[in-house]
Amino acid sequence: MRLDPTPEDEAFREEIASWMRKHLSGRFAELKHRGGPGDEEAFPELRKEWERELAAGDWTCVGWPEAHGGRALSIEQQVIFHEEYARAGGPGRMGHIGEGLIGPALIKFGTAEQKQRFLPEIVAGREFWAQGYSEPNAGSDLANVQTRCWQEADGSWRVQGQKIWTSLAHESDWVFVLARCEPGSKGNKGLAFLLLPLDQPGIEIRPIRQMSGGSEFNEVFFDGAVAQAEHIVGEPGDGWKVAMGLLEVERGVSTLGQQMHFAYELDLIIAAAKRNGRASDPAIRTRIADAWTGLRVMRYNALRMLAPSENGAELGLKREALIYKYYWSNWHRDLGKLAMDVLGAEGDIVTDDPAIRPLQQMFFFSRADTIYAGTNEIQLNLIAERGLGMPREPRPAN
Amino acid sequence: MRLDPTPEDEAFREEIASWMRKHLSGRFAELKHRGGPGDEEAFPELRKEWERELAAGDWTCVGWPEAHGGRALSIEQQVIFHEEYARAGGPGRMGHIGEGLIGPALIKFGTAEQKQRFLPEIVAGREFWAQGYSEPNAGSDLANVQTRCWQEADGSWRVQGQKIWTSLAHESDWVFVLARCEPGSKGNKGLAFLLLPLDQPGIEIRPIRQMSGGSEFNEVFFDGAVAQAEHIVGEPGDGWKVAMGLLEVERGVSTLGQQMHFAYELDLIIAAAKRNGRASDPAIRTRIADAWTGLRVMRYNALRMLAPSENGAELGLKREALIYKYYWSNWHRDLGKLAMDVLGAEGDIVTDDPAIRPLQQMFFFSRADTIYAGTNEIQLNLIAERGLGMPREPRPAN
Amino acid sequence: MSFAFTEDQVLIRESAENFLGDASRSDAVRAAMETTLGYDESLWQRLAGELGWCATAIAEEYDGLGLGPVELVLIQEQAGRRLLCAPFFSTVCMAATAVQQLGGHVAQARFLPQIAAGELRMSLPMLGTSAQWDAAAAAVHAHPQGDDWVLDGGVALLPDAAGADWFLVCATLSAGGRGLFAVPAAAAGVKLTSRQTWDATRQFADVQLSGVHDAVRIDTADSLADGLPRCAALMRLYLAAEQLGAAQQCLDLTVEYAGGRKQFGRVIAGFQAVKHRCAEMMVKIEALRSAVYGAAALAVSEDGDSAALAMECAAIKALASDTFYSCAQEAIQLHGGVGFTWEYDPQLYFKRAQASSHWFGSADALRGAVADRLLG
Amino acid sequence: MSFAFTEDQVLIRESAENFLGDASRSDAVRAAMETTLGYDESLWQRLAGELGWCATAIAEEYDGLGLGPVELVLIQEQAGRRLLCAPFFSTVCMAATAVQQLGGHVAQARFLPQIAAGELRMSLPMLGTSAQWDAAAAAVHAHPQGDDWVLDGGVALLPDAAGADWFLVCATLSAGGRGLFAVPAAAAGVKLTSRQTWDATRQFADVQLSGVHDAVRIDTADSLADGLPRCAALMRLYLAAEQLGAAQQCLDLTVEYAGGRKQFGRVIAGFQAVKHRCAEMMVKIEALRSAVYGAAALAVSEDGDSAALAMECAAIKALASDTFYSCAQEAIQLHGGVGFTWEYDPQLYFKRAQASSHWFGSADALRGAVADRLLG
Repeated sequence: MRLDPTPEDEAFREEIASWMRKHLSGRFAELKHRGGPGDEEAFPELRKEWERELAAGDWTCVGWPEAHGGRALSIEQQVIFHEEYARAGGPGRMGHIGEGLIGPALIKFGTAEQKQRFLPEIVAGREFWAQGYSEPNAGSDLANVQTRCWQEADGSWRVQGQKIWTSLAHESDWVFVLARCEPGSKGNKGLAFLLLPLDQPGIEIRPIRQMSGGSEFNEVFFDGAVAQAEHIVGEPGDGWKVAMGLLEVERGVSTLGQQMHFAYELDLIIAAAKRNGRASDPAIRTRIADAWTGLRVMRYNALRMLAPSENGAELGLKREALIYKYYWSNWHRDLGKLAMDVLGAEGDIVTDDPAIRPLQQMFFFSRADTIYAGTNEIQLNLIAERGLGMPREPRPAN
Repeated sequence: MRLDPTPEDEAFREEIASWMRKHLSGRFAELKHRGGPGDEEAFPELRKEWERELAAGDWTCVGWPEAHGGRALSIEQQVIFHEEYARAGGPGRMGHIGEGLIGPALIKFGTAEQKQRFLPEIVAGREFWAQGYSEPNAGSDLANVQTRCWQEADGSWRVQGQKIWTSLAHESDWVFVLARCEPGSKGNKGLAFLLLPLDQPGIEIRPIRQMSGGSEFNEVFFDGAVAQAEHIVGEPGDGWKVAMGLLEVERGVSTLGQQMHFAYELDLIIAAAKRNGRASDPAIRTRIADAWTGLRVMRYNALRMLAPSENGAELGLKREALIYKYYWSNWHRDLGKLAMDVLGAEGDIVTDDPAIRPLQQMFFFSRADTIYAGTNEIQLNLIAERGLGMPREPRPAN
Repeated sequence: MSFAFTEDQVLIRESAENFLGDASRSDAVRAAMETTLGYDESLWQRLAGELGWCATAIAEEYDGLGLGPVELVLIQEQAGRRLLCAPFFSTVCMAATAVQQLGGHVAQARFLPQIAAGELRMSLPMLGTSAQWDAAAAAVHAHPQGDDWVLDGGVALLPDAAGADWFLVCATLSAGGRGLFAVPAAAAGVKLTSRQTWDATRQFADVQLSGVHDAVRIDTADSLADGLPRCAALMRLYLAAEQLGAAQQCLDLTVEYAGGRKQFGRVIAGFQAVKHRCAEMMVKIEALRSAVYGAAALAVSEDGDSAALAMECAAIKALASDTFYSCAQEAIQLHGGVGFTWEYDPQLYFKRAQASSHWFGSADALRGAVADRLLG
Repeated sequence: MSFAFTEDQVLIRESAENFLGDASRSDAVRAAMETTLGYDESLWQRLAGELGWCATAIAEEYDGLGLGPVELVLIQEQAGRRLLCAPFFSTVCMAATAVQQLGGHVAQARFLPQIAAGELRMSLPMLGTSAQWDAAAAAVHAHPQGDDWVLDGGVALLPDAAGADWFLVCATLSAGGRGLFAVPAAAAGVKLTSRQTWDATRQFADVQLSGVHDAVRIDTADSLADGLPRCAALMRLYLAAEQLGAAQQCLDLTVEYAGGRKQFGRVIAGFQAVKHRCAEMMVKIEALRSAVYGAAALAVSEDGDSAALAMECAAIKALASDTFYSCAQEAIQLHGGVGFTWEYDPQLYFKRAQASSHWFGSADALRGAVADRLLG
């Protein structure tokens, strides 16, 4: 067990840092620290250009195999990449669903043709993806998919139904969808995993207005929307397997970058507290100390998660991985409240002040952190059942 | 709605206060603030004498009807009595199970002969009672009574089984027991409510050692123990009804006295904090302020509970009554932790110092507060189901 | 001693409950939020005029109903539950209280009958700690000119200021000391700047005073210093009552939603974790309710110890802020995905919870004040 | 950078786990608690002798194994899990650390090989904040007499003092400044008074020094001031590891009990509220585990910034105290009635949790130190 970097690691760290200094400047400078969760609507076009800037520097899909256009970076190097990207204020990645979710799924489950068709566009920052999992009546109950699909005579697929909480659908080119291909099937059986272009008559996107006023989530309505015959990933009926493999990947190295952004937010809070005098309030001091401690916990927890397991357990079953989502989301929600309590009355007023506005957005958007991607309640069930071997929730027979 | 006392109330308050000043002195002085929960083993004989002192002053069973030897005090006056008794440091009442539980049950459900036999002894402080409800496998599940009873040819009852968490069994003369009189019956059906003298061959009392070292609870083993034919309360099979009427009474005016004792404990904590300098620690200050606020909440909540309900709802279904046990027990458990954190290392050392020892006992014994008489978990179920109309817990079919 | 409400008090509560349950539903609140005034003028006219709520706690000698904190608390609880958009809190709970507690008889006779009649709207900033009062007074200077006072300076964050007829302003006197002044909104030299807030159910503006001549001084002798503890106590109590009602609505919305929403084939209200968390909300809310009612009763008791009342109301405002916030947070959480959407109501309560958490002092500051009394 | 344990580290952990799981079961702990010494001498001999645990973190030049904080943390985690009664913490985690970090080479050469060999037991008080160090130093005075130092004063609450061969004492020098002294327990003028504590798994005594001549000064030049941040950091880390293991055992006991106990016809482990509370314990414990392992790795990194390590270990000790206490409290609660009996084990952990909460500084004080670094 060691934290000291190798000389190669240090050189690599400096390489990214210096690339970021050079390129996240000029017209891209206004993207610094922008576009993360809660701010995804910021500068969409410029952020797409930024994706191409990254691609030109070979900084997209850095963990992918070289055969698919990636850099095949080691876990350690990916950690360094994400940390330095975020430390430099690198903007929220428009390409992250392509790079982090559908790309890896295609590499694992896709056909040679699918790989050839889609991966280069993702690597190049030319095509952007949205995900279609959740449905209005299947919030935490992800497997309760009502959206249907069926195959036409020409082999193409049609999709009918509704997805919800689809981020950036209006800024994306493609969507992947989990739909029921076997009528009458239940739960995670009988599902298909389909790829659809968003710009087609059978798809309508309606933004969902959030409490903060923004609308980075959408409802997506499918009314006979078409997926080409060759755009099913895996076999019909295997959709759940593809989707779950992909969720697993979500808990990856990018968490280290997320933590750097959290640290940036805490810095903003500390600066605000020093500015308005609340840095001398004992209760605020204690909460800031706790928030800092949480950052240390998250960093070490993520490093633990990413280390090879002693007993070969898969990532998702490692104890530190089971708790991670619950820990960070509740920590972040508390950070939002801390930010507002530090700002006091100043925080109540709508403003564009870059020292305040990001904290306000964080306060509101962090409400979603403990809800999306498995609510607190679902997380605690999973931890108790998988981590502690306690009895599963009774589920009424279908 | 008014808090101002009437002149009669004030005179009554002064009457008790002055009686207590005069009588809780001399040989009784060492009983001040002693004998409450967590300290019930203190001075049992002297506290029995104190019961007779109270009786001589007509201060036992003050809420009972005059016909049964009580004073028929109004609710307001009972509140005043309990407050002044506790404010004066009146010791934990050896007679409280007789006066507060079995006496009222006999008044409501007992035969004329039972009343005549038992009530005067309770009023006079000559006979003391223990309760036998809980069983090792029926902690929160009170109705899961395994103790059996059957009637002999001579009409007497025999009891076989085990009760647990029986306070002061070794200091009591009688015990009331809920036992299953209909073999094969389940839950709250088929139970009998019996009165047994404790000093008989069929009864063995074994103390349960608590974490603090004391043993105020006991296990009571019944091996063919005898209750006389005329010592069943209500009909065979009606035991649950008698027992539940009696639990209801537990949430009564005596809570106001309990609160006075809590206030005394907070005073000890404040004095300790001033003595050792922790009164200047901001976190301790906040917690002391919160504890004080909780005392105000409890006082007003109890007064609300005791006021006539607008819609005639019975006491146990009033919202403020539903939350009361959960509130006070968790408040008190927190107070125990606060006491120890104020004391610091001093609190870790076993001592007889009257400024410290009561706080240590309170710290340990308050662990039981959130467990006995309905654990936190049972309380929250009741609040959700009765207070909020949420679905009842599923119960496997028997 | 009795903790039961009188029949009249029950009637007042039920009347407020029925009226606001109809007139201040979510759609009405959302419409009012979008207006410049911040509330619906006709709704205000109804409750100030027909219903006579403004007269509740004003003495009969000033044409009020001569009722008191208990009745006003019952109305406030319903107002909070429905997030009533109206200058009721600023005018009746704050300004009338300030005039009654801090003003001389002349000022009381001048303003209270008009407030009671619902004909006058008045606003003042929501100051909590004495440090905030000091800072507010330091920001406005008053100097005498003939029989008039001339005021210069700025007052930040006055609630419902857009429709107010008068502002109450604490100012530093050129001769030293401080005074409380009523300033007509229409006076020359008064400039209003509205401040957009995330919680739009109660709107704020800053006021700039430049050589304003028409200010009326309303305090006399030591009335400002003498009256402040009870004045601050009552304002906090009225706000706590509002927060209580709002917290209750968070729970009610949640229980209702959980009773209808199915996941994994069951209504989520049947999950023990959901039940227990709703039960914990109820524990906090009922504890707060007992405290609010008790403090209201204490405020009308003959005991009259304003320091004790101030301590109690400081504690209760802290409790109310924490309770409201935690219930609003839980309401969002237990609504799941829809909880943080604009369309569902929890967000309205959540924003109000955060904003109100520091009106009249943060919970930390108020607990500090309680600790000061207990520990020196 | 790698967060995986080496094979040797895994072996050390498993060896500690297996040995203590057998030798320090509840009945052994309960028996040791009743002894005057506070631990079982033969158990101590085995782990100090055969198993060589005392040598773990001592440098090879002093006959140690030359391992470090990571290995000691792994042993401590198991020791805490089993509430090991032994002078291991006082001698190895505290005294050896103090001699290494605060002492000169002469003192190190004199004491470390004996500690490594398990032949010497040494105790010092569990001081946290610098105010506590100041108070401790002020209570003992040292003046030179020829080549000797003569010590007078009192030292409170030394752990495992009954069997200790030496005490480490911080004293005020008659010429000003302070020094660290090793005092033989057998020296003339040393008087031990044992203090009975509620947590009997680690026992304490006060030591009175009256004209003690045989003290050995172990610090040199600025070694005391220079070494203190890292010394305090490591002691806190080792204690946090112990608290981590103990918290884990609280969870394990609870999950096991809940899996066997039936109420209302179901095992209580199946109730969602019980599951969620156990899950929350696991979240806290794994968070703490990550922090403890990370800080141990930081302690052996070449970075060597002792102020950063001190800040991190202060934060982690606060986290460990809170985590352990809340897990012990939940263990009692979820055991129901038997949870607060002497017979069941949760009470042992609960008492240790409270006692250890202020060893080396309370959580509040430690968070204050972290805040000082962040906010000035």
